[in-house]
Amino acid sequence: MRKAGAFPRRLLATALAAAALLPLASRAADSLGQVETLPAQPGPHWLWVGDILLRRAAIVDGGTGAFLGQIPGGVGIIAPLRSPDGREIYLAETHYARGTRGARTDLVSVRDAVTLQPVAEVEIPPKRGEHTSWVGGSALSDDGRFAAVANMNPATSLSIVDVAERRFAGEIDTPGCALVYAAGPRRFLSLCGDGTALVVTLDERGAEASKVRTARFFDAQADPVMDKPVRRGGEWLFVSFAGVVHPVDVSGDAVRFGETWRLVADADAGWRTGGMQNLALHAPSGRLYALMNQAEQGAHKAPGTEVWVFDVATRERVQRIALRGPAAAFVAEQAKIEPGGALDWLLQRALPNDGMERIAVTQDDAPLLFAASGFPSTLAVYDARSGAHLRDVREIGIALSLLQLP
Amino acid sequence: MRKAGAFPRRLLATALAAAALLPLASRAADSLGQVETLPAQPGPHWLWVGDILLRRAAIVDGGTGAFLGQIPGGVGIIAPLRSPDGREIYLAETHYARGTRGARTDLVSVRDAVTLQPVAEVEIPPKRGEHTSWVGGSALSDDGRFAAVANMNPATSLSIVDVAERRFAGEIDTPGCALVYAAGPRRFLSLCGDGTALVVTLDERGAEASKVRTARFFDAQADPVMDKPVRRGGEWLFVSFAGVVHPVDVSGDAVRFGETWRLVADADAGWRTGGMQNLALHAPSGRLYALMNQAEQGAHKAPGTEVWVFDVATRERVQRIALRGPAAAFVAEQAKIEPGGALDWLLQRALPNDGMERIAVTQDDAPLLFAASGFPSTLAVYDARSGAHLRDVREIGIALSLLQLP
Amino acid sequence: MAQRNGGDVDGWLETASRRLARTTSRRGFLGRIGAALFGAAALPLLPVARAAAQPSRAPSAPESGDPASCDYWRYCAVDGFLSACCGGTHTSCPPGTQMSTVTWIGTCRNPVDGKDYLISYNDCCGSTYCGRCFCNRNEDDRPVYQPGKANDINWCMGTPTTAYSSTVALVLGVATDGK
Amino acid sequence: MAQRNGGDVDGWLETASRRLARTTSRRGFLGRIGAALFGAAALPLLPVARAAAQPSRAPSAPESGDPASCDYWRYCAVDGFLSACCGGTHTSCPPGTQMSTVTWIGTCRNPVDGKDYLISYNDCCGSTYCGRCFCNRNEDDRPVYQPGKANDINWCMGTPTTAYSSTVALVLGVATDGK
Repeated sequence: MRKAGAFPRRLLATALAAAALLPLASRAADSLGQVETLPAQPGPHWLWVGDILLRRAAIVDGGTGAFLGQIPGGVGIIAPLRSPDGREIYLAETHYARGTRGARTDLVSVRDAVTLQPVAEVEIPPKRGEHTSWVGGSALSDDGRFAAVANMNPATSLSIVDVAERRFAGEIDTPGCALVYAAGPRRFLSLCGDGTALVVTLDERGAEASKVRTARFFDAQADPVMDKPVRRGGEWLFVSFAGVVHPVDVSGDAVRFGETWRLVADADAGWRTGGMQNLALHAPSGRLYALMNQAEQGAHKAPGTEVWVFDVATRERVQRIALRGPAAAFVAEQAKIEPGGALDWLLQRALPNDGMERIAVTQDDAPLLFAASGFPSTLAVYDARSGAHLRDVREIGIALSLLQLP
Repeated sequence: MRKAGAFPRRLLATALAAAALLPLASRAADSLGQVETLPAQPGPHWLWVGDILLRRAAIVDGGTGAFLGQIPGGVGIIAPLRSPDGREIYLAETHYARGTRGARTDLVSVRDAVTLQPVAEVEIPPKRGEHTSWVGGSALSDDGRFAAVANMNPATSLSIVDVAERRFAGEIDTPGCALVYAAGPRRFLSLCGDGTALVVTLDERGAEASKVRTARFFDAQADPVMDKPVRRGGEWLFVSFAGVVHPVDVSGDAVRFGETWRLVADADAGWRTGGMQNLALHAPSGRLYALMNQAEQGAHKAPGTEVWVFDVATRERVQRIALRGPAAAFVAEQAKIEPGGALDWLLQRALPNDGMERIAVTQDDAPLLFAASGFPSTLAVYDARSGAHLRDVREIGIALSLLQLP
Repeated sequence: MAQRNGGDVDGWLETASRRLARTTSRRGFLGRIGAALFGAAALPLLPVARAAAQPSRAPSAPESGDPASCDYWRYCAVDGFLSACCGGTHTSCPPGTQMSTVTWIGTCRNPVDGKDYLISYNDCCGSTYCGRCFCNRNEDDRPVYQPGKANDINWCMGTPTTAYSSTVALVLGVATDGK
Repeated sequence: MAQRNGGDVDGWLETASRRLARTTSRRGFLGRIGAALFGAAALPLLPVARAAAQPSRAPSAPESGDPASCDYWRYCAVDGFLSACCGGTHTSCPPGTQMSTVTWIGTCRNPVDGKDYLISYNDCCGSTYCGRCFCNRNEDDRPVYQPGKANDINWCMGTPTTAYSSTVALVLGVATDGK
């Protein structure tokens, strides 16, 4: 296809002949230096996809499978937060001056959501915690004013950043409690080892206005709740190791605990909710999606082979979605076998289904269900209503982590 | 196997009960805080193995397949240099304050070769070049006093570090020339685009004592030499795209060019030397190992399916070693199939052999030949004399790069 | 391109591909990076035990098994790359790392004497991921808000940096409590 | 475990496994990271062309083909992840990156008009590896000491950082020289 080398060789024979290029280059057809931007608001089917080894969060459009861009992170958790107006992205980052050694800097960076370029950063105490699920590592207050970063070194605290003023607002100790979830305009919630929650309210400057331990709402010894809840408006839903749903209402002045209910009926004995990110919720319809497995040990972490769909209002299971296996998806990707064909069908039968580790659901009227596996890194897209498999997003990364709506 | 939870649950019931552990811990059997060290001198079969994504150079013992340790690097080339007395390891590193953005720092770090712990660092200008092969990015003068780092931004120069005094000694411009190879007690050699070499000699303080362009020793247009030479004592051997060996003698005051000879006889038409690191040399026996392929285009980079062994003295090919394919080795590793068995034999037949990208040879009397592929990451070990396949080193990395003797 | 259904494939290739798929997805190299990056097990709320402050006195436990295998008895609650595969041993960290001073404790039954031992899973820190012999046994693992038992936490604390490399499993002593 | 030799395996599975192996080793995801991390092609000795200083005037070349495929005509000397698969296009970088101002030039024949065009392979910099659509076409690639033609060099120069993400292929104009 290419005409070999007469041009460059002649040029090379003329030492330092860069100037000779200019007459040619003056005929340039394509503009130089162009860089894409994103729409002002995220699309209905967008998803952030984290990657531990590539150290990034990528934006993918589940509706098309397109890869739209990425933001790099540092060491540890990479979990972007978006401002309520959609214009900015906040990211807690940790960096060492020499990669794995040297001075440590923790910060919350601010990026323009349209250009994905960094526009500001706010340094915070170098105490940020790191855990595998990447859920609950940071949160933005509902009014969009303050970001909270969960510290653990191993003492636990929150670093508060005033994102509007680009200012570190202070550190709030959270002894015995860890992680952080948004719980009101200026309020955050942490989970505590004794089965309570800690409710931290900020004042106008982001300092601690109050810090209240709730009553115990779960049995921390017999059946603790998993640390990967989902939120619907003013209500968080936590699910316990045994599959009990614990609603936590953060809409009022006082945090209230709703009536618990069970995901797993007696007839479903042997099934458990599990995985690194095992819940998703479609707020408009009130459908709760739970990743389910039949593992004999460590079920709360085991990957899931099915997603069970519940109507939060009726507490009834309304659907079971069988997930395609990650190994077959990975092989199909590598061999460029399209889903739906005979070879794909054979792969799904021939290869074991080890289950998926994470799920997410978009919030539009035609919602998509995402299911991801870290290793091999696969991202499958389903119709969240029918459960039909729509596509696998190819070449999505090396070591997938957090799925997060933008 | 494990007795479940009575102990921890009871402890948990006693809040903040860490102190309760001490009576138990006082029976501790294993010492705490122990960290291994390496022998004072490298073993005869050791190899550094670089990894682009894990950002490290790992030490592997090819004789046993053991993984002995690793040193982390920064962005770009990771190519450790060892002091002549064996006691220290020097590594040129590049770091950005924010991972992929922020202030850039280039440095030469000094590590203790026994503990692998960093003991010093010398900052250099933030100009270090980056290229894929990782060969020729830095060099240590033969007397062990000065490290030279090849810069390209895109102007080319050398940063000189006095490793004894832990001091940046200065920068020496190398216009029109790039990369760096050791060429005497206080001398380095760079290759130039016009077919010459640049010989840089340092004074006692590491400043430029002289800088001399040699005569043209290869035709830079018609048949350039590849930038991945090997050294035997005072002689470097460069091989051209067409397989012509260009000996460069750096043992005397003046650099001299030896008589050229061919690796590929007319009868071997279609074979070329190629790959990211395509030469190795066993100095005691004077055997040159060349990675060979039959690619139709880009042969100088194409992976090799054979290693041809030449006697440098007689210039005769004395052996051909057929390399096992990386795909089969990768599958065998993943499926835990041992080399030599029936399944392994079948895999080698069933899967295509895409060739290996890099080779290295140890310098002892029972030398090993290493052959590596970056993707999938596989490292095979052969008897360098018989050509017999000895083992594959399992789980060696994600994205293998430079192979280097310690 | 597909002429036969899955039931007809040759036994050996199916076996190999199943093994490949299984090991690739869970135990293969990629699986060993970060499926859970770190380790953990027993212990109470904060403050967690500071292992480095604890004395070493008693004779070691009687041993059997392969410390480079996930099945080794001490690894009943490990979650990470085995130091024994990374240039260290099951009780010592690889060269160039530092052993974490904060740790989490598991209780594992020794098959040789049938006794339960307290095991301290100390992380080896300050280098990059080792990437070899990833083991994850989640028995009795708890959420992150119960940190002393949460094996999802990066326990490279008390070390110069939090960069995680691999994990050791030290016998602290016989678990005499509550059995 | 092996009952048959390699020649007896079922056609479809052999085909699939060969395709798997081939793509895994050269074109699969891992293969797209760093087999050669960067790109390059034509041009003389230093100083290399500073693309950002060059004007944009002529009409674009007539087009056919898929800019997200390695076979696309402009990619005759590309070496890197295609920007078109990474949130950009074949002529624009993905959001959050910067286009390098120093570049290397290739000469590719356009199948539509049969003419040779000068192609500028500018890297998109300042982010992590994109990791998608790795393409490496080494025709007329030269050693690093001939940097204007060396596709092994990280050409993220003149940008705030040298972190490489992906690569575009800009038409500079018709190659009228020496043909």
